[in-house]
Amino acid sequence: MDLTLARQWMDAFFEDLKAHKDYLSELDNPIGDGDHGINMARGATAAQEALTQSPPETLNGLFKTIAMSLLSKVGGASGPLYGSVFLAFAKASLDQDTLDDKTLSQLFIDGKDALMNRGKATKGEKTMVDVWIPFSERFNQDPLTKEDVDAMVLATKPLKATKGRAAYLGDRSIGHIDPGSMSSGYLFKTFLNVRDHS
Amino acid sequence: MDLTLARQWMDAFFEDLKAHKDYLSELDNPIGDGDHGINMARGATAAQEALTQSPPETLNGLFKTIAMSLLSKVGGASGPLYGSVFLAFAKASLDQDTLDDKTLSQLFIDGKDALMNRGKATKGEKTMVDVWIPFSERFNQDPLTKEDVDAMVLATKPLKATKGRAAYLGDRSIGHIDPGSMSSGYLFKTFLNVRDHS
Amino acid sequence: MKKILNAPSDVVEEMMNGMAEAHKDLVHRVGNTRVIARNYAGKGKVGIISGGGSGHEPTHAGYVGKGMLSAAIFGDVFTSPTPDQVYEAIKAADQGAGVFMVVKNYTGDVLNFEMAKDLAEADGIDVAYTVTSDDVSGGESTYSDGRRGVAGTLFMHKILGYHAEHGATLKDLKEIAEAINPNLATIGLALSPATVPEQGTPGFTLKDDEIELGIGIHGEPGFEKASMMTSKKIAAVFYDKLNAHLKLTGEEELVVMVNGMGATPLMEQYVFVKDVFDLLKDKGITVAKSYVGDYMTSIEMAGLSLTFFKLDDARWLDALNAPVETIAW
Amino acid sequence: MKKILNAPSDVVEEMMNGMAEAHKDLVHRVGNTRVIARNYAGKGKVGIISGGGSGHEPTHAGYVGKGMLSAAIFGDVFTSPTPDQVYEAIKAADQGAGVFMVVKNYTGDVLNFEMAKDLAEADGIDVAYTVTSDDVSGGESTYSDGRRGVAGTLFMHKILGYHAEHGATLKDLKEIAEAINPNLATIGLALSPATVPEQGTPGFTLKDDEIELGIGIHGEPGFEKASMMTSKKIAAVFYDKLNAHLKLTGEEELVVMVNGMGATPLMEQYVFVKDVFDLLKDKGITVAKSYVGDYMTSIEMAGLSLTFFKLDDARWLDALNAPVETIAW
Ligand SMILES: Nc1ncnc2c1ncn2[C@@H]1O[C@H](COP(=O)(O)OP(=O)(O)O)[C@@H](O)[C@H]1O
Ligand SMILES: Nc1ncnc2c1ncn2[C@@H]1O[C@H](COP(=O)(O)OP(=O)(O)O)[C@@H](O)[C@H]1O
Ligand SMILES: [Mg+2]
Ligand SMILES: [Mg+2]
Ligand SMILES: [Mg+2]
Ligand SMILES: [Mg+2]
Repeated sequence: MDLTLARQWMDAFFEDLKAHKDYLSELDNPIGDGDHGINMARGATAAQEALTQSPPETLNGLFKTIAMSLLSKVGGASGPLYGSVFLAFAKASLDQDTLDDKTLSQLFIDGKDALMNRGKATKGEKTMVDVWIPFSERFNQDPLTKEDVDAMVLATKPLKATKGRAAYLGDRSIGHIDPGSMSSGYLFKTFLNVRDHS
Repeated sequence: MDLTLARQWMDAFFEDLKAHKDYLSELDNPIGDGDHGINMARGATAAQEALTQSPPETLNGLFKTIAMSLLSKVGGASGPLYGSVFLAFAKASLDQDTLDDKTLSQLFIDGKDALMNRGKATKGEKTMVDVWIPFSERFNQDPLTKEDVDAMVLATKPLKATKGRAAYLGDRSIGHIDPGSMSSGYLFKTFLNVRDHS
Repeated sequence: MKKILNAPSDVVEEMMNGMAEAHKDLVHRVGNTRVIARNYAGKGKVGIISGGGSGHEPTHAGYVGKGMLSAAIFGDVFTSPTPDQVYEAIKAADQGAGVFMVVKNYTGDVLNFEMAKDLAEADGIDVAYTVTSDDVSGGESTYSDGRRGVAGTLFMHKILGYHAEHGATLKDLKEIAEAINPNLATIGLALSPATVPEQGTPGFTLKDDEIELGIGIHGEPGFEKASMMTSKKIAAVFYDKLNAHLKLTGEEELVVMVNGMGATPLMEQYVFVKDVFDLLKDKGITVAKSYVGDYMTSIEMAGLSLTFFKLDDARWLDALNAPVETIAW
Repeated sequence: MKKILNAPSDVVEEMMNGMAEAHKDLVHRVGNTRVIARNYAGKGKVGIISGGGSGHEPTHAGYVGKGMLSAAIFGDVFTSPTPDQVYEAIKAADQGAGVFMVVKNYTGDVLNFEMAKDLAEADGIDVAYTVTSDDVSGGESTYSDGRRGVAGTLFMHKILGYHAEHGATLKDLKEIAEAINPNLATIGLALSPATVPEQGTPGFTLKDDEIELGIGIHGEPGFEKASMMTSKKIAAVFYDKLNAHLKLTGEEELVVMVNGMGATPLMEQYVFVKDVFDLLKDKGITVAKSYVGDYMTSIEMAGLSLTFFKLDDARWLDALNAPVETIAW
């Protein structure tokens, strides 16, 4: 995956976030504060603007611009979390012109680690960590499909939240899909899509 | 009309006020603040309590007790207005054991004058003055009926208010019955009733 | 009706007791009366009292304290207090120099306060009063009852309280009050109604996109129902109404108050005041001081009012700036 | 959605500008940032900052001023501020002795403030912080995210602000903060929801006779939906929850805060505080000081919260009693 393709991936991700703005917020309503879609869409718009204004010339530059846009525009929990993920992406792609499968695998692992480092959440706490762990772990093994990603996202539904806003609900958080996992799902699915159609 | 009969009149008036509490407030809603029934019912209850606690032995005492109860319990515009009316009634019945037609006529005229003195309203300003003037003026001439009183009350409907809360509405006060005129109507009708059935 | 209450008929009693106990360092309830008075006596000085129906909190008791009101009377919700209770406040406030009453222009208030004055004077206490009528929603009504006393009244409390504290006589206060009143202008609007606890249902209704312009603090209808409009547009409509009364030339200094009616968040009040400032700047008018917040409410009505106070006398600003010891100023 | 606004997306900007202009004697907006800072610098003293999502006005900017906060950061409505903006506040607040951050326990707030701390430290500014978690609606959660920071946080602002003004170091402030936090307990309820302007629809719904107990200041669901109950009953339920956390023996002195959520009138808040006082009196507990009003709101949500602050250290009361120069304390 080269810069052009990575840029396509990111654009597809941002378009997805904007298209599903209301849906993501709706997911955040029953177990959070109903703003995840607004937050992510705001970040997406800001990132797209930044990328248009000064188009990055390296993969590192691409991910760093996105990280800074998300950090300064998203707010909420997801801002610093996605910001940290993309900072890790930037680091993993430093001095790389294209990302081969091994680098890509490392990129997702580094993203997951950055996420867990920043948010201190572990597996099963009903956060986006619960899609990042299986995705990054299985990336190298199976040929992952969009259906696999959907299943990972759906698997957050029965979990009881113990991190993030949803934790205030205790047992009442059970039975709802985690909104951050859904938005991360868009990241993974747009990735698979761009990779498979290129 | 002796003390017993006057007491019957007053009790009938108070019962009417309590029975029509919601209706009087509803009348006050579109052109006032919706509390005329509450105010008058509160005063009625207080007056009845005061009369039970120390039953007055003179007509003067009856009206004075009522005046003080209304003054201290009704609040709003109608409190001091009705209070002044009953103070005037008390004055007009001083040293009287019974009220003959002439004294009764004077009593209503004095009541009207006290009302106009306190409230500074004149004819046609859509206040209870607009039923007190015709009632006290016609009392000596025609044999007044309850239908006459109803007509006087209804005649406040087309008026435009220039006194009291309803004045804030200007033209929008037109087309609504004045609540204070309705409660005064009860006073007059219970009077006619008690007089005609004794 | 969903309210945090016990018996609706006890609401004023319970509120008064809560207020007196929560702020016992500043105020106390006078026996079993409907009066809350300040702990600071102000010996030898004129007492200033005000009051009216309950439901406008923090008005009036929130402004009782050194430098402002001596005592406040609580009527039932949205109902004028009775003369005997006003008289209790007069007695509590009198420190030998008489008592000045600030009455808002409602027939009920005026009549009940006047009767209390009669009672007090019969007992040898000097009483004077002023009637505020800052609401301009009725336009230039020729009949006296057409203009209500609303949020602008609070500047009257503050300035008279300052002067009383500094030794003004009843006569001085009457003069100051009469100079202030024509320089006050207020206009309000409602987005949603208030419910009097004892009534249980809202005093009026508005459609989803409808607002009422010129509403009173008891839900009295205003001059016009309109479709919801932007804050900027409301500021422009209000400016015109206030200007029609104050006839601003652009030379003057104003004190501005945006007053929340109860349910309208500060967020909206600050958005609105910014639009007012921008408009005034365009006209070249200076804002000497401004107030934003829930000063004189209408229970849980949503909406706000805008008051312009034209500073015809520079000393008024000093009086406004002086510190007070109250619950809510 | 019926609100007094221009474009919903501009609400925070416009509110900030309105606030800064209305209170320009006390505060100013820092350039185009999302920061409002006090005019008084406090040279050589530690700066105290706080912030979070907007929609809780007068929190946080209402508490910026001498003796309390140095600066406040405005996130979008109900959304944590971003690290770059928190960093702007740190820079504005730093007067050479470092900056102490008061963060409410929300994942988003904690993460964004921590990132800002990283940024500031990289530039050589010393930063320390505390995370308040006074909400006890989740019971004794074992996981750290279970307890939110809510209205009790304001006592933290006040006491730390006092000590910073009197020369406390970052280390001192951290110690004081850690001593205070376990003595704060808050529980809230909602009668009706709030609407985030950019969302346009209420964050939750409640039936006509339904209330939500244990709700958060962003409309996060509480521990139980219940039928409407009397003020006395609510006081009893809340007392039990707060007591379960504070384990009151009857010997202690408390500071009590009844905090209106936005649309609940003072009338109801004072009725409720009286019921709380009566309960505490029964238990023999002394109330050293009390606060009633809209201190930390949730836009136009109806409801209130009750905070008990156990005075383990008598100096805390002195710090609370000290005067400040802020918009809203
Ligand atoms: N500690 C954490 N670690 C990882 N992800 C988290 C953590 N806390 C929250 N999240 C994610 O953030 C999402 C919520 O993001 P968002 O709604 O934008 O922020 P906020 O909760 O501040 O409103 C959750 O659905 C969850 O996936
Ligand atoms: N100046 C006045 N003179 C005579 N009657 C008046 C005057 N002002 C008001 N009223 C009467 O008082 C009635 C309203 O009483 P009420 O609702 O109890 O008081 P408030 O207007 O203070 O709420 C009106 O319907 C009118 O008949
Ligand atoms: Mg959220
Ligand atoms: Mg009325
Ligand atoms: Mg009334
Ligand atoms: Mg959020």
